[in-house]
Amino acid sequence: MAQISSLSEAIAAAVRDGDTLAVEGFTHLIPHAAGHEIIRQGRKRLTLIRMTLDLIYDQLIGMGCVDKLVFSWGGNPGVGSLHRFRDAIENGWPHKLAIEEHSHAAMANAYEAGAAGLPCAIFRGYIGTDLPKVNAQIKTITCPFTGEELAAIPAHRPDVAVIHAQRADKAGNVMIEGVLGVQKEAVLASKRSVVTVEEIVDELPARSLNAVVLPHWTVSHVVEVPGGAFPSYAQGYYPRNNSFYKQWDEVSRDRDGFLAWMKDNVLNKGPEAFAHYVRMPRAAAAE
Amino acid sequence: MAQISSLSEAIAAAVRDGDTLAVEGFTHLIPHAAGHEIIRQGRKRLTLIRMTLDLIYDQLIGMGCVDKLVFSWGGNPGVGSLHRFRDAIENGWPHKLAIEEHSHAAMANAYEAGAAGLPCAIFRGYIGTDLPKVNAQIKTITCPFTGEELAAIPAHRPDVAVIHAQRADKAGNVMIEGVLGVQKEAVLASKRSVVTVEEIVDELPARSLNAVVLPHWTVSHVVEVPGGAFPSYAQGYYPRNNSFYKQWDEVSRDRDGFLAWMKDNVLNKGPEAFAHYVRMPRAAAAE
Amino acid sequence: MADYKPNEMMTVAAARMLKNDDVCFVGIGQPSAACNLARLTHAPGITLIYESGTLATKPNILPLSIGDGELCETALTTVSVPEMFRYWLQGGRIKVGFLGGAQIDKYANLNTTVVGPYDRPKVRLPGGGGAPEIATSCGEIFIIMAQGKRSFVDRLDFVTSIGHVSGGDSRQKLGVKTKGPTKLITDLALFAPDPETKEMIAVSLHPGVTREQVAENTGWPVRFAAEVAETEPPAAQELEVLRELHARTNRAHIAAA
Amino acid sequence: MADYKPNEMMTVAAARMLKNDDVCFVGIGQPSAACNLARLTHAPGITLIYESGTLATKPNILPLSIGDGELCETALTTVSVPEMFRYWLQGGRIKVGFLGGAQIDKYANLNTTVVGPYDRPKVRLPGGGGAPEIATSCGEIFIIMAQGKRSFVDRLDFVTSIGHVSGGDSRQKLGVKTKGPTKLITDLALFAPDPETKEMIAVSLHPGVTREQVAENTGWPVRFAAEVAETEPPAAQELEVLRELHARTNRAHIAAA
Repeated sequence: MAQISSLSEAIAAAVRDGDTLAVEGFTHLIPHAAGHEIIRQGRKRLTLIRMTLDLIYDQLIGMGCVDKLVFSWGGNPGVGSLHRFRDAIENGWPHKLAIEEHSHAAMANAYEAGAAGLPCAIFRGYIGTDLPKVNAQIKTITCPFTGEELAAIPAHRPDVAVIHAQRADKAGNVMIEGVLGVQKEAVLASKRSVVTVEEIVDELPARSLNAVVLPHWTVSHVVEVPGGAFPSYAQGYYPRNNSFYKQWDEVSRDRDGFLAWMKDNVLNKGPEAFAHYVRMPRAAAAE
Repeated sequence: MAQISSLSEAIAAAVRDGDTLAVEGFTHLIPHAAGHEIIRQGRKRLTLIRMTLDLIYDQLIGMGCVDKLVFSWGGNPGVGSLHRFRDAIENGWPHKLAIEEHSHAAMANAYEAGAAGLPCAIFRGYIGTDLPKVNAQIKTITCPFTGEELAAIPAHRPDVAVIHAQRADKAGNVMIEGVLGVQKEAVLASKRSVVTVEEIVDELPARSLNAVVLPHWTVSHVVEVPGGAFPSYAQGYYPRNNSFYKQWDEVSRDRDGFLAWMKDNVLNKGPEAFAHYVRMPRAAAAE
Repeated sequence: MADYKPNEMMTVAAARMLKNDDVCFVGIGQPSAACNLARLTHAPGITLIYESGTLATKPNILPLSIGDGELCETALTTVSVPEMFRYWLQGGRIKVGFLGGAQIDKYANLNTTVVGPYDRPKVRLPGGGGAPEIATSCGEIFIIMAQGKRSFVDRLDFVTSIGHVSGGDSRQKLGVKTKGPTKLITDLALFAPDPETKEMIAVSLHPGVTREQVAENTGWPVRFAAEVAETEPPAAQELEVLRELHARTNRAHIAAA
Repeated sequence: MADYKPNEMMTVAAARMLKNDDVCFVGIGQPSAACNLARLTHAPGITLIYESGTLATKPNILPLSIGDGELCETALTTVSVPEMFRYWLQGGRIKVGFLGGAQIDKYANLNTTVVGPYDRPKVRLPGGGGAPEIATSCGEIFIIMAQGKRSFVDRLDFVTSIGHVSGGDSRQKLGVKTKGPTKLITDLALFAPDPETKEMIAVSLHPGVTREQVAENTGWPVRFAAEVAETEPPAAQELEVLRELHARTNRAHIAAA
């Protein structure tokens, strides 16, 4: 049953040192505010699962929260490298980072299988590539009807899913619209979940008969954090702040600059800052 | 690319003797008008796939169109037996009927795997039941990570899917709302498809960002047949005619009564009759 | 005490077993009546799911079929049937599943497939539908069936869905982690599994029902609990809500006909 | 003939290869510009799909990321990412997939994972993303990459996605039924696979480009077709539409910043 609480309470209750976390959002609805709270609470030794690492994982990695990544793409979309990710892999800063690398298809199937309560996913993938050579979790099974060999990977079953959505009602039913990504699957695959939302409303608005809704009894914690996806976006609330993504390239390029930015903008701030970010002139938000 | 045509043209082009057909609709949107057209065109030796047989398969079986059924439930929902189905199984009338019997979970997974282009589906099912003893298409695979034994079944890959939907636009994009069943999966799993709709509109109406839409390039034939789901229903157009379902129990109970009814109501009528059924006082529609 | 029919006693007894925070997979007929009665009385927060994909539905009248429009219109949302069976049922999201059948044995295994041999059936029944996986994926199973020697049988003609298999730990030995049938509600009595043998034993008789009646309507030598309770008869309010629900349903069906 | 940049020639050449009834899986950057240029010129009916799940999208400006709101707002509909990869990509619904990479070899295998050893990388690249399965599930693959000896290499450091593997029928021998890379569009030339060996050979040079330039910018001994064509330069209208698209995109990004 969903509990409605503050972000610090929700993260404190749901996320523990050493946990496996899926912090999801596919370009859209990336839960930056929740990620910052995990950093502020100083969580360590996390295993992070995420298709496209995006800035929030660059920040978690750079702040030393992460021991292992399970991922399929690690860049700053449309801009270039994630410097903290690269620094961790190439130079072991701030410490060595273990990786379990997949393709997007594998990750999507692994979430889907996790939501479906299966131990593994099968799909037609990885044919001829070098990824199975560097990831022991990529195996094969043979179709008992056709003899075709298919890729098999373990289902994702994170301890915690962290996502952002547009709105929840007071019972904790969460509604998502637009680019859906794998968030529904991530929540259903996880033991616990934290969902930040743009707003908590008395009742979900009139909606499609087939609206994407996570019922309250599938969600652990719901937190209202207006702007909580910034610099990612929330369809119907605010657009993606593309200039922030571009400026992150500079902010994150060297270690000291990164740490100074994190101190000013994360460690010394709280989730209420996000409402401010989405209202302010956008170029200034990345400063 | 979807062709917009008459029902008789669409069925003539898409459905051939000996084909494997999925005529789907889960209580909602069952394509009765299209089923009647298949009967009128005298198709033979069909293999029919369908989760819940419902009246339309009772009619196809009773009219001798069917050699084999792949199914998971064969009753008149909320009423009782399907008499033509039982007569075929128990007494071989009008001829012997081969069956491949599954559970709903298996059928849903087989459609899903077919839509996903896979040769088989795996799921946690059939544990301890007698169904694997009577259906050689139920096998097992072992999860390479946990050692768990899972049920495996072949994906459904029908020659033709036949479904009914609320509306299509003039390009042939088809939109479905409400109880969705397995129709989208059935179309995506099939080589060809016939979609009857309540209405063809200039443009699909304003809709949810995540509306269930089959793009025109996934559909072979689109046909406007108002009322074409009767006595099943079309959400937003007309309700399920429960009294027709109840009366079918009497209509179908004996062979002669059934044949007479089929002659009057199917063989001697056309798809235009369906628009009439949904407008007339409902009790009379079953006479 | 109000006057009532055995059928009403059965529905009321089933409804009482449901809790406000339960998530139920509801079948048509008795289970649907029992679940909605619970929702309209002591369990307003109960989550009802029908296999047509309607999540958290609150029908005002009882549906005739598993996918009536009423279920969809009053639901939180409606998902596709593959999603229903994959994410919701197999995903372990359903706490209570309701089942019934044409035949049940003393370990609450069920047959809804066939009477007689599978290849030459005496009576071809509808088949399994959702039952084989409901029986193993839901947290626990409640079974509602009217008693009689033709339905409560010593040996099933066909195992469509498992209960406690051959008793003891035979269910767990198949790798199934859910509880299986914890309640069997009939028109005569309430049964529960013996903690050791897992045989379904009569734990409560409905008012006025004798042990002899139960034995006569059971195809195996029925066992009774050390202390057999008497089922609380339907309260006036329970009967009133149930009858009004049925009346509303009938009026709606006549209006639609 | 209008003045244009090599980059514009590359985008225009790629756009021309797309047909009105194509269904394309579009990546960010060059592919997105090429596909939308095709849609805004000779192929208004083309179906563009981005891996964020947006089906048949018609963005007015080029997205910076694969899941910008613009893509969703102008799409026929948007599906979940698991559905995207299962029903649409693996389901064989996509005719043309676009890929690029940090390294390509003569059989059009691609590396987007790592430069140097995987465990001690010189440069850690973003990784495969959708590429490993795009490369095998789409009907055919178009590759867009600017040429240079560091990217057009004799041997990949890592095979992220396959092209024609080791040439000949080696791709089919892996059980892959799709065509693989049928076009390679660079800033200097157009390449296509030799029908027998499947090596990518230069079939057309862009106006003003010499064979020597192509050879100097290719890390393997490059082969030329028996008859090498000269690529048709960008038409005024193609350039105008492309530049207006970029200008509109820049204005929108500045307005949003």
